[in-house]
Order: sequence, then C-alpha cells, then structure tokens
Amino acid sequence: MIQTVLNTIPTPSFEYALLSPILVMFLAACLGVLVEAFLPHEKRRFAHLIIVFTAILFAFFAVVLQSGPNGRALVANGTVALDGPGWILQGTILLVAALSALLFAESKIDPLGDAFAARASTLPGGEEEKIATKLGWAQTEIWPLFSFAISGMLLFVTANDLLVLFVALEVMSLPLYLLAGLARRRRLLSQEAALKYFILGALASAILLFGSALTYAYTGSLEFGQISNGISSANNSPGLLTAAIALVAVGMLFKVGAVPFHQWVPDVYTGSPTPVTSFMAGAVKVAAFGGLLRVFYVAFGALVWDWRPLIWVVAGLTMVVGSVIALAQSDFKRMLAYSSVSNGGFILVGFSATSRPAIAAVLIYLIAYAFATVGAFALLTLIREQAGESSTLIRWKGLGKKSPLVAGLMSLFMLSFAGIPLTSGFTAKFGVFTAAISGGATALVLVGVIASAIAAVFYIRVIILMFFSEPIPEGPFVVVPSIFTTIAITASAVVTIILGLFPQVVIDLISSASVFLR
Amino acid sequence: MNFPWLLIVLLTPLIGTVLLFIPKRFVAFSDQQIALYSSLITLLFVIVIALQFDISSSATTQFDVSFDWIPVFGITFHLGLTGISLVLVGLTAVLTPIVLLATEYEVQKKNKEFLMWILLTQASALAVFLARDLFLFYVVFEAMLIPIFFLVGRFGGPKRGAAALKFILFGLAGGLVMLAALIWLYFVAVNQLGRGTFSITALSNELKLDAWTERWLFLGFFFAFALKAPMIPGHTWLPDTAEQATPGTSTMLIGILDKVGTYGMLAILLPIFPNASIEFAPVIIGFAALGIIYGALVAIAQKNIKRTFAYISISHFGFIVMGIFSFTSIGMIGSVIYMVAHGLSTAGLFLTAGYLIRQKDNSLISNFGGVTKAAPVMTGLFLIAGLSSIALPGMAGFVAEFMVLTGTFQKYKIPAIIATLAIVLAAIYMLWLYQRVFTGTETKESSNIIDLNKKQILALSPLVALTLLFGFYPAPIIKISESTIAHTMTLVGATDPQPMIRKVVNQ
Amino acid sequence: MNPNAYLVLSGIIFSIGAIGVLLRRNAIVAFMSVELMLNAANLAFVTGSRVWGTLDGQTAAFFVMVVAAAEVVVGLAIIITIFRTRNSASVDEASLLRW
Amino acid sequence: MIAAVIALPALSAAVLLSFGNRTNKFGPLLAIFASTGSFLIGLWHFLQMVARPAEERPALTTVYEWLAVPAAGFKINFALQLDQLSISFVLLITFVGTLIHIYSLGYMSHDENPRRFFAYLNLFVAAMLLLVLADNYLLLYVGWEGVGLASYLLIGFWQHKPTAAVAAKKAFVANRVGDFGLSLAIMTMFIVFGSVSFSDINSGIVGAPAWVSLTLGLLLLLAACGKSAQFPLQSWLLDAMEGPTPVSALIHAATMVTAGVYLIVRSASIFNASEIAQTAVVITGAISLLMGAIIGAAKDDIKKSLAGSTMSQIGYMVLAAGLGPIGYVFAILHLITHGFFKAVMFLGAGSIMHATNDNVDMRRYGGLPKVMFFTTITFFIGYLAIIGVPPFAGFYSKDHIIEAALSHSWWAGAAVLFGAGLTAFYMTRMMMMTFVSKSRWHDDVHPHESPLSMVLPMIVLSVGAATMGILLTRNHIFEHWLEPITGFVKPEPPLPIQTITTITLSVVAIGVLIGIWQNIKIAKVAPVKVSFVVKAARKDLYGDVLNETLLMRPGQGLTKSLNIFDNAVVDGFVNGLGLFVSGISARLRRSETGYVRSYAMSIVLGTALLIIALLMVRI
Repeated sequence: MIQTVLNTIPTPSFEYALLSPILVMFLAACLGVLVEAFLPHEKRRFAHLIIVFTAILFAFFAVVLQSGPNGRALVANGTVALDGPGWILQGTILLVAALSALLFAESKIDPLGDAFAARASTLPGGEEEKIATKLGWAQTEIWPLFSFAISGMLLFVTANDLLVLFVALEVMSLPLYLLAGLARRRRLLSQEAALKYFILGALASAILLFGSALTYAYTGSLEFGQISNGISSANNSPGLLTAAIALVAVGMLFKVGAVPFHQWVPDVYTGSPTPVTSFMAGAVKVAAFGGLLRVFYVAFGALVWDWRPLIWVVAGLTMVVGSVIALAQSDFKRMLAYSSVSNGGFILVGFSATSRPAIAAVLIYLIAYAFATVGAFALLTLIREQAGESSTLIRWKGLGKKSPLVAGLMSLFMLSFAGIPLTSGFTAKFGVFTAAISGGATALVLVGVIASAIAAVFYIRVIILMFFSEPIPEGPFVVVPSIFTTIAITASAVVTIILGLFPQVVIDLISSASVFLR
Repeated sequence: MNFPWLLIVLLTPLIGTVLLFIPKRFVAFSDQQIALYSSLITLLFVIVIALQFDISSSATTQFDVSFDWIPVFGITFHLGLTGISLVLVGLTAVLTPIVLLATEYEVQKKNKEFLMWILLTQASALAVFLARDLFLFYVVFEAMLIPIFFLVGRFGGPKRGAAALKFILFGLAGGLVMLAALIWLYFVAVNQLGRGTFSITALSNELKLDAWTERWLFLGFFFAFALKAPMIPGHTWLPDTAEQATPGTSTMLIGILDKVGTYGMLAILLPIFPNASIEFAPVIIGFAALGIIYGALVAIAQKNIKRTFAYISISHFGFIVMGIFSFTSIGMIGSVIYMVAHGLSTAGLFLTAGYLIRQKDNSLISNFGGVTKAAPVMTGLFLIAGLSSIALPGMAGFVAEFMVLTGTFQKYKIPAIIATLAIVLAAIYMLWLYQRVFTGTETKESSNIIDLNKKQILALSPLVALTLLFGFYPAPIIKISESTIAHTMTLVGATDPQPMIRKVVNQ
Repeated sequence: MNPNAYLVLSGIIFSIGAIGVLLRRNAIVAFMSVELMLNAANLAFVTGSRVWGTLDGQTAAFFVMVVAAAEVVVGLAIIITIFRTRNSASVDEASLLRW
Repeated sequence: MIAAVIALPALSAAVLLSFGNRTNKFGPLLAIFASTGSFLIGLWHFLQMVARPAEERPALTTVYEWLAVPAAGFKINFALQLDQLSISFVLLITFVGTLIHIYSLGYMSHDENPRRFFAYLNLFVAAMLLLVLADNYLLLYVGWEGVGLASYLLIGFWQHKPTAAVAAKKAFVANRVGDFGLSLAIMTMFIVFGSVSFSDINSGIVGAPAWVSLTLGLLLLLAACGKSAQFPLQSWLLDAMEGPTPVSALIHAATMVTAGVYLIVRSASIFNASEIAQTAVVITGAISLLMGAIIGAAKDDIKKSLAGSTMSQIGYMVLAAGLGPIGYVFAILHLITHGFFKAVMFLGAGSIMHATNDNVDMRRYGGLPKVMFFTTITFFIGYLAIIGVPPFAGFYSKDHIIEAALSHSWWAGAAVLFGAGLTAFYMTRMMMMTFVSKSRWHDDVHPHESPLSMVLPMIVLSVGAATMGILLTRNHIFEHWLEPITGFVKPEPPLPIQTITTITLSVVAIGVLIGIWQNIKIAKVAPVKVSFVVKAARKDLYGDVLNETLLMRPGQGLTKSLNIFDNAVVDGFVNGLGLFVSGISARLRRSETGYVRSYAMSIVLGTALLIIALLMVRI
C-alpha cells in the first residue's frame, strides 16, 4: 500500500556533475558564512579569497569541461537547462565575476583599505566609523554575499522553470541589494542606492512572479518547454496570457535596465561601491539577458509575433534615451550607467531578431560589453583624489599627461563602447545589427545608427578631456594598484582587442552553441 | 599565392611604429630616422611593385593577398592592386616621407607620438586603398579616423579639441550609415548568391540588385564618401580641422585620406551600384559643379591661410567627383590624375605655408605681407604649388582639370561650363592670397622670417619635380589607371561619346 | 466554482499592492505592499494548481513564502541602516542621487 | 631640332631660377646667350624654309605623345608646327627679345636682382615660342598661359610696390577671363571634331554646322580680347605699365599682347566660316583702336600713353584679322612693323626714365634732344613709323589695312581713318611734350644719354622701324609668303589706291597739325578744367570704374555673404543639431527625479502600457 504510493512519486533525478558550477558557488557561499562565524576577523579576508577564487576556478573548469556537445541536457527534472547558451553564459558570468572579485579584493588603492565600509552598521561619519576604520576592520561579509549572487546568476541563466527563475533571481538580487549599500566612502549615497535598488527590485520581482503565476494559471505548468506547448495548444482567454507575458517581460526588462524600467540604473550604479557597480554592469547584465533570452525564446517563442514589435519599441527607446541622457552627464560613473542602459538597447536590437545568429550576436555583445565595462570601472578606481575616487569628468583634464597608460586604456574602452572598428565594441554592434537586419528590423537599425552616433560624442569627449586639454591644478592623481586590479584591467583590455581583431575565435565557439534546449 | 608584396608594404609602417617604442639602447636610430626610413622603405617597395605592375593585364586586381578573417560572414583579409589603387598607394608612399622630412620636429615635446600617428595614418591609408574586401575597407575607413583624430587633437591649435571632435563625428556619422548599408548589402548578397561575401570583385561582377534596393544602398555608401571627400553641404568639418591641425596633419588628411572618399566612389560605388550611379549622376554632377564654384567663392573671402586652403580643396574635390560621375574615360582618368595633382599641390601649399605659420604661430593673412623679401625660396615654392593648384598649364593640375572638364563637357555641357568659370575664380583666390602674404610692403611680422633651409628645400623639391613631370608627361598615371577605368566603364555600361563630326585622320 | 474569480481577486490584491508602493512614503509600508503583491501571486499559483490539478502551484506558493521571508531580512536591514542615518524611513528623503 | 628654339631659353630660365643667387654673376649673360641662340636657330630654320618650295615649307615635328586616352580617341601630341606664319613670329620674338635682353643689361644694372628678371624674360621667350609653334590648341594654351605667367611675374617684378602686385594680379585675372573662352573653345573642338590640332580643325570646319564656327569664333575672340587687351578686357594693359620698361616693350608692346592676333589668324578657317564672328572681330577691333587712341591722347604718363597707343594699334591688327583673307596678311604685317616701332619707342621712353630718375610724367620732360641724341633720333623714327609717314614701316602696314577696311565696309574704313588721325595727334603731342618743347625737368634731374647696351638695341630697332615696311611689301613678298597659310585675297576698295593714300596722309597731316598747335606750350601740371572727353580718357574711359561697379564690388559682396552663409547656415545647422540634442538631453535627464516612488510609477505605468500594447497587437 505504502509501497504503491511511494512508487507513484518519482525519485527526483539530480545531475550533480552537470550542476556542479552552481553547487560549488553555493557551497562557497555557505563556507563563507561559516568563516564569518568561526574565524577571527584578521584571518577572514584571506580565507574568503581562497574560498571564492578556488570556487570560481573550479566552477569555470566544470563549465569548460562539461560544456561539450554531450554535456547539453535538461537536468533536475527539466527545471534547469544546461544547453549551449546556458554554458556560455555561465562561463562568461564566472569570468566577469572573477574580474569583479579581483576588484573586490583590491585593498592597495585606498589608503583606508578596500572599497567597502569598515562596518556597515556604523553611522556614516560617526565616531564608531572612525574607530572601525582606524582598527582597519573590513566588512568581510561581502564575500559570501558575492558568492551567493554568483550562484544565483549561474542558476538564473540556466533556469528552465519559472519558479526556479524566480528563486534564482532573488538569490542573485538580494545580496546585490546589500552590496550596493556597503561603500566605504560616500556612504549616504551608497545606502540610498541600496534602498532604491531594493524597493524597485522587490517590486519588479513581484511583478515577474505574478506574471509567472498567471502563466502557470494559463498553461498549467511552470516549465518552459511545457509552457510553450501549452501556449500553442491552448486557445482560450488570450487576455490572461497577454498579461502574463507582459508582466514577466517587465520583470526581466527591469533587470536589464530597459527604458522605461531603467531609472534605478543610474542611481544604483552611481551610489554603489565601484567594484560592485562593475559586477552589476558586467555580470548582472549578462545574467539578466541570459534569462530574458531563454524565457522569451523558449517559453514564449510561439508568440514572437506578438511581443517582437514591443521589443522593437523598447529597444529603440532604450538606445536613444540612454545615449541622449548620457550626453548631459558630468559624472563618469553616472555616464557609464546611462551608457549601460543604451548598450542594453543595442542588445535588445539583436535580441528582437529571434534567430540563431541573433542568439550568437547577443552573447557576443554581452561578452564584449561586460569585459569593456569592467575594465572601464576598474580604471575608474585608480583615478582618485583625497576624498576618494574622482569621477567628475571635468577634473580629468590632461589625465593623459599624468598617466598615459591609464588614459590610453580608458580610451581603448571608450572607443570600444563607441563601436570603432578593431575593438570588441564594433564586432558586437556589427553582430546585432546584422541579426536585426536579417530579422527585417532595418528601421530599428537606423535608429541604432543614430543612437550610436550620439553615444560616440560622450565617449569621445572623455578622450578629448584626457588627452587634448591641459591638466587642472590639484586635479586627480592616479594610484598604482596591486596585482588584483592590474590583472582585471589587463584581462578586459586583452579581450576587448582580441574580440576586435580576431572575433572568429569567439564567434565559432558561440555560434556552434547557440541553440536552446527545450 | 605569389610573394605577398602588398602585405609587406602594409606592414612596413607598422613595423616602423613598433620600432619607435623600442628602447634606444637597442636601436641605433633616432625616432625621426626610424619614421623616415620606414616610410622610404615603403616607397621603395611601392616602386618595386609599380615596376612589376602589368598595365596590359585584363585582371581586375594584381598581387592579391588573401586570408580568411571572419569566415562566418565570408569576410576575408584581401589585399589587391587595381590601377587606381596603385596610383593612390603611390601618392601615399610619396607624400609620407615628404611630410616626415618637411615637418621634422614640428612638435618638439611629443615628437615620438607625432611620428607614430603619422605612420599609422600612412598604414591605414595604404590598407584602405589596397582593401579588396568591402568589410576590410569599411573597418579601415573607420579606424583611419583615430590617428587623424589624435593628430588634430594632440598637436593642433587652441581650438583643436572641438575641431577633432567635429572631425571624428562627421567621420563616424558617415561610417555608421555606411555600416547599415554594408550589412544590408551583405544580406542581399546572401539571398542572391547563396553565400555571404564582401569581396568587392564578386559583388561588382555577380550581384544584380533591384532598382529600389540599389538606390538606397548607393545613397548609404555615397553619404559616407561625400562626407569624407568632402562635398557641399557636408564640408564644414574640413575648414575647422584644417585651421587647427598642423600642416603635416593637414597634408596627410587632405592630401591623402580625403581621397578615400573619391576613391570609394570610383572603386566601390560605380562597380557595385552601376545603375544607381548612372541614375544619380546628374544630381551629383550638379552638386559637384555647385561645390566647385561655392568653394572657390568662399575661399576668396577667407581671412585665414589654412582655411583658404581648405575651401580650395573643397572646390577641387568638386572637380574630382565631377570627373568620376561624368562616366567618360577622359573624365575618370582626369579625376585620378586630379587626385594625385591635388595631393601634390595641397602638400606644397600646406607645407610651405606651414613653415611661415610655424615661425609666427599665426595663420592670419593680415599678419603677413612682403614675405618674399625675407624668404624668396619659400615664396617660389609656394607659388609653384599654388599655380599647380589653379591648374596652370605645364603643371599636373592643368592636365587633370582639363581632362575632367573635357570629359564632363562631353556629356554634361552646362555643369562643365559652370565649372570652367572656376579657372577665373581660382586665379583670384590664389593670386590674391599670394599678393597679400608674399608681396606688397613688408610687415613687422614678416620682416624677420627665416627662409627654408637645405633640408626643407630637399623635402619639397620632389613635389615640384612631380608636379612638372605629370604636367608635361602624365602618361604614367594614365597608362596605369587606363585598364581599371575601362573595366569600370564596362561594368557601368557607359561608353565614350563619339565626336559629332567624324574625325579626319591625323597625319 | 469559477477559478477566474480567484484570479480576478489576486489581480485586485496585486494592484492594491502596486498602488501601495506608489503611494506610501514609509519604506516599511511600501515594502509591505510588495509582500502583498507576492501573496497575490501566491493566490494565483494556488488557483492555477486547483484548475490544473497539479501540485506545482502549491509548492510554488511555499517557495514564494520562503523567498519573501528572505526578502524581509534583507529589506529590513537596509531600511534600518537608512533609518539610523536619517532618523526617518521616508523613501522620498533618500533622493540625493538624481539626474 | 626646332624644339631647341624653345628648350634653350626654357633651360636657362630653369637654371637661373633653381640655382638662385649662385648664378647671379653670369645669369644675365646666360640669358642673353640663350635667346640669341634661339634666334640663330630660328634664323637657320627660316633660311632652310625659304630654300624649299612654298608647299613643302610647313614642317611638323612631334616631340612626344603628351595626352592620350586611346579608349576615348583622345590624343594630343606635344608637336611643333613650323610654317611661314610661326617662323615669322619666331624671328620677331627672338630678335626683338634678344635686343631687349641686351637693353635690360643696362636698364636693370641698378636693380638688386637682375638675375631673376632675366630668368623671367627667358621664361617668357620660351613660353611665347611654344605658343606660336604649337601644332594644336591645347599646346598653344600652354604657351598662352605661360606668357600670362611670365607677364604676371614681370609686371609684379618690383613686388614691394603694392601697385605693381595689384597690377600683376589684375593682368592675370583679366587674361584668365579670356582663357575661360579659350578652354571652352578647346573643349568644344574636342567634342565636335575629336581633335584639337590645327590641321584637323581646318579640315573639319569645312561643312561643319554654322553654330560650330560661330561658337568657336566668339570664344576665340574672347580669348584674344583677354590676351591682346581689346575691349572689353582692355583695362589691365595700362596698369601693366607698372612693370620695368623693357617688359612693357617686349611683352606689352611687341609680342605677347599680339598673341590674340596670332590666335585669330591661326584660326582663319574658323572665322572664314562665320560672317557673324568676323563682324564681331571687326567691331571689337574698331572700338579698341579708337578707345586706345583716345586714352593715349589724354595721358601725361608717357608709358600709359604708349600703352593706349599699343591697344589702339592692336585694334588695327584685330580689325584687319576680322576682315578675313583680305586682312590676315596685313594684320601680321602690321604686327611685325608695330613690333619694331613700338618697341623702339618704349625703349626710348625707358631710356628717358633712366635719365630722369624714373620720371614718367611728360609734363616734366621737354628739351631732351640736346642731352639725349640717340634716344631722340630713334624715338623720332618710331614716331614717323607709327603715324604712317612714307617710307617708314607703319605707312605700308597701316595703309594696306585701311584699304582692306574700306573694301570691307564704310564704317570700318571710317574707324581706321579716324584712328590714323588720332594716332598722328597723340604721337605728335607726345613728341612735343617730350622733346620739342623746352625743358621742364625736376630740379634734381640731370638727363644724360643712356649706356651703349641700351642705345644699341634702340638703334637696331629703329632701323627696322624705318625699313621693315619696304622690305616686306616690295613686290608683295609677304603676301606670297603667308598666302599658303592664311590665304590671301586682294582687297578691292571702292576708291583707287592713290586716293585712299592721299586721304590717309591728309588725315594724318591734320592730326599732326592739331597736335603741334595744341602743344606749343605745356603746363607743368595737367590742366583741371577740360572737356568731359579728356576727363573720361584720363580715367581710361571708365574701364576700371565699370569693372569695379559691375564685377568687383558685387563679387566681393557675394563672396563675403557666401562666407557668412557658410559659417552661419551650413555650419550653423551642424552645430545647431548638436545644441538641439544636448538641449533635449538636458530636459530628459530631469526625468531622473531621484524619487524612488516616481521610478516605481514609471515601472507600473510601463507595465500597464505594455499590457495594453500587447493586447492591441494581438487584436
């Protein structure tokens, strides 16, 4: 009797090997918590570094080793899809995360320590803060949070089930809310950023969740493959489904920072500690688009003709609004924030094509953008004044004189953003435009062309400031970082150039793996 | 694949650039020497190539070098030599060492950087003229902006930042539109030829576009080329840039790089979009004629020497474009010669005037007067360059202008007549400038001008020599470009009009 | 019974929550409204599972609750730090970052 | 071999210019040798040609293929055509040229840089020879602009004088207006005949539609006007007197300015084919010869007066050339004689200036014969020649022109007759003011005869001025000489020759008498209250005023306004676009209010919009 009942319940299949990247990062996070619990704080930093970097390393190798053709499968009862794009996204996230981790670990730049508050609990400018700073304490909880976020992302981009998607979203977002608030300097802004990010993020995920719920109510399943079957088979009450799709779309578009759901981006990017910003602009963007791709290509692919026009509109708006507002920014960090918005728009252009090349194009763009942006933010951390980072553009005048290297690398990334050939940015733009035109969105491409012309202005203005103007007295100075940041910058520069000169390497890899499992 | 001459030509300046940054204890030469020698070696290679170039061959390109670059899009790194590109490569190879020699230590502090950018400019110019893959062409077309951008912005006058920005934005605007057209063209090719290709030869020989698509694609490319060339009304970046840039930069930019615009029209627009070219030709010819007169008139009114040159160039680019779209062998070959002549005269004007301006750090015409008293040699060289640029017979400029006008006159009477008016205006702008700067009573500024030294004269004398040579013996250029032009004519399906009255056999 | 009614209800609750977020200045209350929206989703989930006779919806509901709890932890942490620095939990006062 | 005629002076010019001051010492001599050399070569060719029978005299030497695009049937050779017409010019140019080189040796001796002067002179000689030897219009054009350049350089030789610089530019620009015509003519020839060589045009023009010959004729006339300072492009010539006097003698009297006449005669076949074009030429000639004479009659500046006379004399030639086969020969004949007598007078003027510290105001001359014997004599011979007193050269050439003109039409005849009278008047006036009347020198002036190097050429030329007429017209040598090239028809004047001659001479006599009677005594400063004719004449008959009001001022206005347009509108549009976008951006960034609830609002609204839009798409 019992036996029969038990037999009706299938034993859940769980492919530990294939899921190992996610699990490892998750494990690392838990270990991190234990470290926080049991190690004296002077030992913690070292322990965390060991744990996190080994974990990332392991996870990455796990990805590389298993991402082969026979490593493509729906696992965990079809709730996680480890297909070509999934692997690639995971790999990218891990690499970008590694670079961000290097920035997190950097503690040579700021005389007071790393980029994070000594004690988040202390009042900004309060007595305790001074003490904590003097004692050289550090908020080492950032590390477990960081690991959680990564594991969330890894799951998010492979989630093949709306519920998993939601959980992954939260796992990746909640730590970020906290990290956003942990800046060592300008703490008021940092905390404000955290608050805004949190409230809006919560709102967005609620919307996403409700969308999922409606989808479930309509199709009777949460698993993407079945959802699309449900959609194509069912025929009743499309209104419900429409609402569902719209809500899910909003939840995702919020994460990618598409207009009109973008307004959190500038504030949060500006307020957060720069390493976190780079992490958000790099890894989170990749993750968010990864999720978006999968949901809309796999689950809602059947309805492409319905949602594509809207994506076109959103993409156009995002490119134009992002670029235009960025034009007026006087703060480098904020400018990059808007630039990240407009880049999101360009990615959406590629995304809207919904074809195999489109997937490849989006992935390439994500890689190109993620590395370039991490590099740019990393460089920003080196340009300082007594009060901390100097991100007021006008003060960068004549930086090229003080440090040709930093200014030169910065120019490289700016040119890449502007999409000048022989940099990764061009390869990326070429890819998405090609995809879009093949998808018949020529008009959208023209909008994109205009947008990138506008965008070029503020990227190039940075170069002009750094190289073509005389330095101002008591302007910012450039500090020499430790090996950590150096590696991060070098890596991003190399990727930017390689992708520009010999894109074929990456293109082959990606276009061979740009099919979603369903 | 035979010996990759073109690749070597292309690499030489790049190697030179690298050598610049090798610590001095490893290389025996000064930066100046490294740059100069590498450019001279390039020239040597180009001469070698020119000697091997087979003018009778029917092949579209020679010395082809081709590697796969981005196979998924059928993109190859394909260098090839047509007659026209040989001419322009030659121009590049000749002008660069002259610029390097003439502007020696033009910038005291950042000399190394200056040389680097000049060499990179040369490399990109060579690459763009040699590219036989449209994608490669586009990439260089855009990348080309960077060296000039830095040359202008780093070494220019007080307003150089703004000028540099304006320059690069115009460049990007054109380039991005071209990019859209490029991608569109790619898909047309994919759908029609069943394979993605950017090979200029393939596109021009195999592609059959429907009228509507062809028109739009043509316009997309033409927009970019017209901004680069520059044609009115897209010309306003040139005066600002020329005013701020150093003479060396201006020479590289106006003398060489701007030719990419006209080269593009001749080597890309016409072969790939023949019907649209024919269709739009009257309009373009009209604009060209307008630009010729407009540029000349505005040039007369300028108060600044460099700006004057800029507007003169605008007028001259009008001639070049006119010749190209006249669709007559005479006109097109005339344009090719015109590109060379304009390159030489522009170099002469900017470099000689450059010596003057650099000494006073001021390019206002009103500043100078009676310079010839202090600097007769400078005056003489300037006059020669100026006379060539106003197409005085016996100078390269004359042959070019006459052929362009005749070619155009064969098919478009009125525009040709309007353009011919420019010979009067040319006399006015050039001689009036000459009169105000070099003759008349000597002003305080120009009293202590130092005349050119031996090295500077040596640097400029090749310009004079070539100007006169091509004035009296243009055959080399004609012969080299003939077959390519003929090929283009057949692609476009244009024929040379016959004389109205059958010609009586010449004795 | 007609499941649509429940869906409509959940929709209404969801809207109330959304409006709450828009209208209430106090961060805590705004956050509570978000929780309300989550619960609206829960209702929809459960309805769905009733309609289709599968358990997924109900499991989902449990997951959501857990996640909500986690959110509370993080959310309150942030709100409290803000409150301690500014002595107010009004979201409108945190508007240094703009333009 | 004939190429050497051009090559010699060209090379010497190149050497002098490119090696600069190193050649200062031997420069002038080299130049003189060069032009002497080419004279001798020319002479040698001439003698050979004379030896050959008439029909074998023309010889064509193709030096090399200059411009050729076989595909387009476009082929222009660098070829020299040596025939009776061109050899005449070669001799004139090189002979007078050489003499003036020698003259300059003395005249420029005080100049700081005679080397450059001689270089330019050589350049001129080379270009002029190319002009007359070219076998096609394009090559002719090379010489044509080459002499323009040389004249530009020589007028502006004393560049430090702003007036000189301006005059030089003016001359070049005016010439360019003519060249506009020439260029168009050449292009038209190419599209009509597919060739621009004289022979092809000559053979092709026969039976060509009327508009061809008409168009070509008028365009060539425009070119001729520019080069030969004919109405309406005359105004540059008087300013050109800013140049050193030898230049005025060689370029602006003897040779270059007559190139227009050469062009017309060379294009005889074209003009013969078009009545209208010919008439236009005659009218131009008539107007110019009268204008020139009137201007010459009012000037007190000796050089300007001579310049006016030059314009007038060329008017004669042009008019003659316009008469067709009855006139061509005499046009050239007059051209040659004029070359001599006008050159001698200019050189005389130069010698006087040399003697009076470069004073050109005839009102401060007078009483020169006793101090400047040779100058006076030679000048007087020139005088007799130009007013056409037998047996001096001018008599023969001018008399024939008058006959031809009369046989063409009464008005042409009247014009030339009246012109003859005027010529007599103003030349007499010049003689009176300069030599006959008593001296009115500036106090610091002590006139003296010029050095041998200057006197010798004057003597040689004056001999020519005296004898050339007889030599060339005796039993119609010249007519037969040129006939094979230009064709010749004997003019049938309505009156018997003797009558015409008598009338002419009497008109001349009247002119002379008035001249004497009016200039018995001369004021040191020009009288102010004079008839409007004189006022006008002193202002070059308002030629410059006309140019300024009709062309210069509007032109300057146009260029200035276009420049403003270019900066304000064309560039303004670009900059405006930039401002526009940044303006939008400044507004748009305000949407980022910083209030989290407004962000939430836009999210919710966005959601609502999205839902609605999706629904609409589905329906």
